[in-house]
Amino acid sequence: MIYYITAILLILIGMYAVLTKKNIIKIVIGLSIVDSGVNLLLISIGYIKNGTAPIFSVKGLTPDKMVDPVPQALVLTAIVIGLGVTAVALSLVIRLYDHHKTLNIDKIRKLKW
Amino acid sequence: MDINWLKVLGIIITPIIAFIVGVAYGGIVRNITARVQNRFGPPVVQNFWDIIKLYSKKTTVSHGWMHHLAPVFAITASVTTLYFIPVLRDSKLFANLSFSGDLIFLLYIMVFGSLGMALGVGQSGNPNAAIGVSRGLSMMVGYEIPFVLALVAIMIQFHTTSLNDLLAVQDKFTNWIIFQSPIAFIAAILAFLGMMGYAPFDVVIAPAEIASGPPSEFGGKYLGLMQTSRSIFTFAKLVLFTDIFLGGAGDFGTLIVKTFLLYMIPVLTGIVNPRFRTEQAIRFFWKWPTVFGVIAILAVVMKG
Amino acid sequence: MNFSPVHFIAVPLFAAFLIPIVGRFSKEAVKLIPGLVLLYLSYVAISLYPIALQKPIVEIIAGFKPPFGISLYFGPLAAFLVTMVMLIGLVIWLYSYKFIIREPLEKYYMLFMLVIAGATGIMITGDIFNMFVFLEITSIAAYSLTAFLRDKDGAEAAFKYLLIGSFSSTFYLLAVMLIYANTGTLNIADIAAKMQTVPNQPKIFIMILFLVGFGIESELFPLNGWAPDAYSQAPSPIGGVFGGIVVKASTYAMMRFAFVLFNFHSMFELILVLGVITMLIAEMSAMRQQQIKRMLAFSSIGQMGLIMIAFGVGTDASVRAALFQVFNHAVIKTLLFLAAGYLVFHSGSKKISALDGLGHNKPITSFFFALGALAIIGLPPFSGFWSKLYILTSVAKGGFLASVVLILFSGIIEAIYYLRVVGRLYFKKDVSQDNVRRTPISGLVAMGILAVVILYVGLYPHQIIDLIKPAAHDLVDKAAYIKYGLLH
Amino acid sequence: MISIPVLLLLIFAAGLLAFIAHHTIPVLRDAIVIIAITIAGYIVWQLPGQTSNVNFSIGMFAINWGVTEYSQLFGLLIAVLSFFALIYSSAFMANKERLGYFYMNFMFSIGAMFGIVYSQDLISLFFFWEIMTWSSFMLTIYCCEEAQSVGLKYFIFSAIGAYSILTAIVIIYSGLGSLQLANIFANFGTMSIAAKLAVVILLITGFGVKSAMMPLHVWAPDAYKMSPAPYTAIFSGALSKMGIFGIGLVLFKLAAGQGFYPYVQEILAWIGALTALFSTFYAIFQTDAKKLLAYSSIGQLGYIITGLAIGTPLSITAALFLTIMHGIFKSMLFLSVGAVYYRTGTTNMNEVSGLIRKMPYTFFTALFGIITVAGIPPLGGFAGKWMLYESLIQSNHYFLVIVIFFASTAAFLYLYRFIFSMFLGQEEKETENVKEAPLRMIVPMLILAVSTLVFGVFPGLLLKPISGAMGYLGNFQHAWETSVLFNNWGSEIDLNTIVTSIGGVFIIAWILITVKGYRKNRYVTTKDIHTSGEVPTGNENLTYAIDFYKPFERALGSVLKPSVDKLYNYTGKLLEDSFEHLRYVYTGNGQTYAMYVMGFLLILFLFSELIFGVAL
Repeated sequence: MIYYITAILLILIGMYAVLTKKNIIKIVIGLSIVDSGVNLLLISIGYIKNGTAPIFSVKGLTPDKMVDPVPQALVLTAIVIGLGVTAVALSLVIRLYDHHKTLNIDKIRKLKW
Repeated sequence: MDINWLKVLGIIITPIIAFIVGVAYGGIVRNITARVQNRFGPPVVQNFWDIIKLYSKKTTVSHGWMHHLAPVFAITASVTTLYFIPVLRDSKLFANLSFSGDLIFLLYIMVFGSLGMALGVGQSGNPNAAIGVSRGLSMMVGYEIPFVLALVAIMIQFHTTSLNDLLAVQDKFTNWIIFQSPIAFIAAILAFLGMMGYAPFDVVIAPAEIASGPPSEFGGKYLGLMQTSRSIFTFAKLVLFTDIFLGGAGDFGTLIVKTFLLYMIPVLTGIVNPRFRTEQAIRFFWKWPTVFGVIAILAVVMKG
Repeated sequence: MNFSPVHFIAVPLFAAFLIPIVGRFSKEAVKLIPGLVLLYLSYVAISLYPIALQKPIVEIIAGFKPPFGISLYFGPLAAFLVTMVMLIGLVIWLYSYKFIIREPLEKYYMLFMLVIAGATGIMITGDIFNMFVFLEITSIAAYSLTAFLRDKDGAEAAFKYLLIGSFSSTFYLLAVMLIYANTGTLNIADIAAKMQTVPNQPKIFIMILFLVGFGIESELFPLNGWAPDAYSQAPSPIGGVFGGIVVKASTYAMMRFAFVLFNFHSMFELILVLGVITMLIAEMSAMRQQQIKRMLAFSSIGQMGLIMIAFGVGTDASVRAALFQVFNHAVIKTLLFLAAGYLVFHSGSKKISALDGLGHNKPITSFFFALGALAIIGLPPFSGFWSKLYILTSVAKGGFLASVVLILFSGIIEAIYYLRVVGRLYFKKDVSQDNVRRTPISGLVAMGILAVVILYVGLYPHQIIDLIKPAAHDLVDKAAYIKYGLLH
Repeated sequence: MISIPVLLLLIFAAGLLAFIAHHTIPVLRDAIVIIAITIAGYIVWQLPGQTSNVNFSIGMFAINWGVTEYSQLFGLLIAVLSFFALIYSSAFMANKERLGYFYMNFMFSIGAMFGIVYSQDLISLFFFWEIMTWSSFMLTIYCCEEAQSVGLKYFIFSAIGAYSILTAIVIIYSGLGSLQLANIFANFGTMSIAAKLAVVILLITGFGVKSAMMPLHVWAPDAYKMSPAPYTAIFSGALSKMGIFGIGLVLFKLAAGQGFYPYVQEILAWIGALTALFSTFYAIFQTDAKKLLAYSSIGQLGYIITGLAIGTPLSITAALFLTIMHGIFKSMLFLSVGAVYYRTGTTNMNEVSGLIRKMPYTFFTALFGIITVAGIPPLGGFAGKWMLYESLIQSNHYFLVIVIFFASTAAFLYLYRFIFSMFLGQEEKETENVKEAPLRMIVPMLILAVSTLVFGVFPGLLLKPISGAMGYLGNFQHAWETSVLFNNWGSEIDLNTIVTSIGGVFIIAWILITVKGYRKNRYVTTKDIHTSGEVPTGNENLTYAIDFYKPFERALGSVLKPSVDKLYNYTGKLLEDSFEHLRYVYTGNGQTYAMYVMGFLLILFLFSELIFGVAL
């Protein structure tokens, strides 16, 4: 249960950062936090307390002791993707700073209406 | 092809009678006007001499072929109008072509001449003439409204658009339409004032102001033909009104009396009135005469 | 030859890897590779099409049978959409060939290939998490392409796109997670089969997450803040890629899930209402845009709203109409973006006011733009007319007469702003000084192909409708999807 | 080879070929279109006996083309007018630029009109309707830069009209499941009353736009003014009739027999009459000849609409007769204005005058035109007007007839002004070297002019096809003879007698006045006139043309002040401004967009019970 709560808290914290912080780096950090939260949530689904890896050749391992491997696989992928997104985001932040000389998202709104 | 000789005869003599009566009326009117204005008028036959003189004058200038045709249009309109009006009731000779047309046709053919004249005077290039035409057409829009209202009232009252049928309705004195629908008559007679062009509705020709307006560029044979047409047309209109409202006439005596009395209305009005401006005239027609016309129609509709 | 749907993903991905390497040796090769790939894939798509029409091709990856492994589902719908993507892709490549002259070329083409791979992946995958991956591939490539011009506005647009796009992927991932938690499977067909047993509450929760997640990518109001910026700041051909490929892929996903997983009546109604709102607000916003590409962007959003309305009606006929509109919009909007690209290039400014009189100076490009404008307004004998007509009749048959009126109302607005631009092209004094630069042949051919498609479909709409019918059926028929998807 | 597809293919192909020919062998261009329209005319003529309906299907819609007596009436009108207009334009448009564009759109709109009248299902009708719209739009904006805003206005109104039609089609489709005209006509009664009423109103609105029914007319004056003269002739003569065509179908094939039919009739009749009245007023004060004629056109279409709306056999006969006549005389008038424009380069009535001696044939055409418009016997307009009045009076529409008559009388004003300002009045220096228009322009005009006389004397020539059309519309019958017209109260007018008497008197008077004192008259210039004793010098401008009807304007007072046009512009601007505010939701701030997303998500979560029926 604690995992779920932590994960949701992480998501909420991240959202809070994204929605209220004006600094775009902080926003990117917020996105990362959300990402982590989601990943944690994802992996919590498959987690079983005291479980172990689902290796069928291990004797005496019953399915209720097996940790679901699928979410782990998913999370691995998701982490990689999250990394990619963060990288792109940060490179964009650099670009934005180059052009606008500011990181305040309120000031970066030339395209509107 | 068998030719209805009676019809041919009628076609030939009707315009002549109309011409004579019309011109004579013109002479009489000049006398009456003079008397009212406390002077002696010209002889009654003066108008005949005028027209004959005009015909005999040589015309050496031409303003172009439309101008040339203008009096032709005018005379065509007045004579044709006359043909389609039964001059005497129940008379085979003077029924002419009245069975081939009806009131709506008459309304339209009456415009034919004005249009032709307007075109002719237009070609002369005289600005006074153009001003006169502008005024005349504008005023026509004014008086046509009450006139048509009155006619429609009568048409729907008697369920016919044919003059002959209207005549047939007015078989005795009490059945004259002037008594059957007096309001329509009032509307029509007010419109008639405008139609005849005497004061206060004489802004079209306004001699002192725009040099007689439309006819100012006509002379000689053209003016003669125009005068002829005007006389015939006056007579035709009088007969039309007589036929519609006053029960027509069985013989020429009655016809003369009725038309003459009718003619006196605009004439006498004209003598004692100053001149309306165009918009005043139009407004006048759109006020009371139109109201009378509408009332006339409503009265008919109410009666069922 | 024995083709497999895997090629659609594998070949462009491989090409994307190859391009930077080849780029070290030859720039020409960089330009050529995407074309070859797209040509090949078009060929594959066309040769697979008849097979898919008979029976959906289910390709099993790595030997795990569904519902365990990842499988690809290449049914009539996927065939239709993939063929469309290949056609659009090919045209855009042809256009880019001379249009994209700014370095780094290899990055442009690499990202382009990634978009193609990702979008086709979304369309043919049978695995819900696999779809996430493709969604992310498409998105990341799209963010980067938005900022490709390296200018101030591009970066801004790309960042907004990324910000909102991240929400989309987060929600999607959460939804995937919830689905897995509730059904224990990731195969769409399997989920569909098991979804009935899931209680309503999580189901609605999942549905809302999907709706918002895909709504962002499908430009539904109020989730579409990123769209006008991204469209207008990306290189012109990429505008076509967005309108014709990226957005259509996520629309596909949304509809697939809506029909197969949920089938809530109220969900369709919500989509319909959102579609109407999206369409109206977008068209109204487009009315007084100063920049042509931004105007096109709003028009795109409006068209997406229209498509959503048709999907929202949810009947067989309306889905057909929606798919028809998907196709037409992809073709026409791409043509418009491509033509606008050269118009902007020639006038030297993104402003609409700078286009004055270009119709005399650049007659062919302007003609293509005008043709696209007339087509998107829905004038016969162009293709847009038929799809609009189908949408209207199906919406009315569904009983949503108010929507019909609103569609037509927004159609009038659309006509007004498009005609203003077209009018400027032809009926203003020529102000541009650009008498030297000509629109290159490749660009003209690219636009010409699309123009021909527009006219051809306009004159022979039944040909495309014959393809759409099975596609729509594929989308609507849940039972068949489960049956084929699980290889029963 | 005589069938509808061949006809359409021929016209559209000729349009394309003309476009191609213009860019390769310009000589062929005019030949192609004229030959095509000639063959098309022959095909149209032969159509009724030759073909059965053409059926095929596009997508899920069944397409059906066929000939009815009603459509044949309009088909012939289109063919004849197009033929003359194209011959005319071969001279008028010579040496103009972008002729490929011109002829292509010209042919397309002709083809589209054929398509409309021969469509037996709503889809192809709408399809061709739209082609007609945009091809005419293209020609509206053909001339110049100023035409652009005009074109836009035209297009917006057309779009409103087209979409009204489309909505109606869609309602019909959702109600009946079929778009075949025959099915719709047969089963229309089975739809719900609201749907029926909506369909009728929407269709009338849609068709009303094209026939410039007030208050949907505001596009017409400018669009007519801006399109090139040969096309204006078609625009006003044939294209506007497509609206009439549609309204006729709606009234008699759909609305007739429904509970609301009398109300629709009454309202439409009044709309028609008021259209006629107000457009006549507007026409009186125009200074541009083409705009004047455009308003006149709107007015004439108003009569036609009134006639159709009254719905008695006589009134329908009148309306259809006027439809044909209007097609003829309005083309004549527009063509003659075009001829003036061709020679003088302007259609402003204050700028040219006194052309009668320079362009006598053009004047003659215009003269016949205005006499016909005015409805003065013996030309064709009279028969139509007469039937219209009679039918109005005899169907107890007393006040309607007054309004119509008022409009019709006021029409003399603008008609006279039109012909006076351009052809009569002072001859001016600027027009000294003006010559008569070339033969290819004169001949079509004259043929049309003579035809008005023929139809004036023998309206039966037209009444024959018209009674066929009325048979199709709903078994309406009204007795007629070749040159005798009857009303419902037993009166008749014999046009033969009328024309003989008018002609006879006219010719006799003409001979008399010409023979009397005949010699070589000296022609005097228009400066040589009686001006109250003053002799005008050559430099004085004596033309009385500007503010020709000032007194009348004063008499009307403020009747003309309120302008629908301004109202539309104002509404349009208001709407656009409100759109402007709406788009401020796109603030440009990425974070705001993110908040929208989260807000939307939250709303869905919070109100899920409301939206999805399941609480979370």
